[in-house]
Amino acid sequence: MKVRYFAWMKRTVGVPEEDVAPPAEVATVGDLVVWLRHRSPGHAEALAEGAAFGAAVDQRTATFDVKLAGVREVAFFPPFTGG
Amino acid sequence: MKVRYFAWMKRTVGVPEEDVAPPAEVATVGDLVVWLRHRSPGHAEALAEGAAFGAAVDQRTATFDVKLAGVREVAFFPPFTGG
Amino acid sequence: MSVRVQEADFDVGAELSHLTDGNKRIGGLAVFVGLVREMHVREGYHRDRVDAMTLEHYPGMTERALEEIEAEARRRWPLEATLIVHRYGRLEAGDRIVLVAVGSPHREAAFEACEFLVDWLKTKAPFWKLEETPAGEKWVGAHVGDDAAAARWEKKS
Amino acid sequence: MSVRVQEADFDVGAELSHLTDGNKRIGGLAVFVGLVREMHVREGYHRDRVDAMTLEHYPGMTERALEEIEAEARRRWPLEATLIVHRYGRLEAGDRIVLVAVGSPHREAAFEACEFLVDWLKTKAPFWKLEETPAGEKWVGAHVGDDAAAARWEKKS
Repeated sequence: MKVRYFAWMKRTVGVPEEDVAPPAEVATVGDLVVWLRHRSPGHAEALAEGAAFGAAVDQRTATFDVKLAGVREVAFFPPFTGG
Repeated sequence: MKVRYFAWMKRTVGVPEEDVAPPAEVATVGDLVVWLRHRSPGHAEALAEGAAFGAAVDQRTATFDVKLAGVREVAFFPPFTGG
Repeated sequence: MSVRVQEADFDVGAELSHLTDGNKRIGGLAVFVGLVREMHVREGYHRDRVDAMTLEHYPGMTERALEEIEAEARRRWPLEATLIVHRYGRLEAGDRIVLVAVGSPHREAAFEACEFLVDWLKTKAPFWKLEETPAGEKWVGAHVGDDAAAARWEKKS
Repeated sequence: MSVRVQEADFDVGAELSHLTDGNKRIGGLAVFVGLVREMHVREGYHRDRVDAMTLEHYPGMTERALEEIEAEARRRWPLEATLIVHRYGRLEAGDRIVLVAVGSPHREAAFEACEFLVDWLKTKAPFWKLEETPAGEKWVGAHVGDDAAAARWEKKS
């Protein structure tokens, strides 16, 4: 599964994207957030509890209860500021 | 004093503008309307009582109670339909 | 801060570039372009197609009315740039009639002022439309919806 | 009915001409052009000038999000033509960021749909602004007013 980070989260994590293979018990986006925090201090900071960030699953905005089964790409990002 | 007509009123009156010299008792725009009706059947039709038309005095929209003293130009026209 | 009444067409891109050029305080530019719409009007049993129209105006008064409308918009909203270009004469379906553009630091003000200008110029600027239909010429009556649209901007006294 | 995400600038006049060309059912075209505004941000005791920014986006998701927003506008209003062009990359004060254009038979629908598109793309399309100030780079936080503006279009379920 590919995980992507955008804006300041990309800088904090230290990479724009990475391929990960979480264990089967990581079933939802929320589970993935908790699991990713252990990869590095940068991950822990970017994905900290209470931080204002959202997610997309296969390039569609998703809530943290969305299931990961069959998903190819998950992205994490701060609130949008375009336009 | 110059009197001007626009849109269908111009066609009905038969002229786009005319110079008139109403007597002193024609004191307001409303008085002028009544006085102009006697000039021709076209005037009478265009300026008929109850017809939906407005007026401008010296190129500013005016109500029929506006005084004519010192005025150079009065215009009559149907409701605006631009834009 | 400019008003023009002209027979010739206008170049929207050039007008907008000129309007905002060098003004770095503009964050949003709201624009309206009015076009001649091909219409079908019911006339007794017939439905006639309107292919063209002639827009008559009151030279002198028109410019003054547009300037007053523009000044009113500038009193109501914090605007950096405003432009009204209105054509007159014969226009065919698809032709541009009017351009209204408003630049402001914030998009809400730009949108509101642009709508205000369009609504007010329809009811307060001396233009009259004469439509050409296969059955002949026909003066357009005032549109009740336009009065309602303009009225929503009237201030309570 | 078109969405584009690009690094290059766009030509507003050419885009609008292309959008309405030949469609005689359009009576009103409402347009929004978003520009990079020169801003002053307070940073402790200093006021910094923002001269430029870099707009990051999420290729693939961005196009999809804009297409969904556009489709939603077309469900809500009777529109003849819609266009969204959004830039990314480095932009300086005065540069164009986004173009939103909506053509409809009637101006009310064009204005409403245009405002809707601008409000929604600010909160639902994956763009992030990184501002350059004399003190360094700074990610822009979400603007609370944008959420409120977008929320007014949410349908009651």
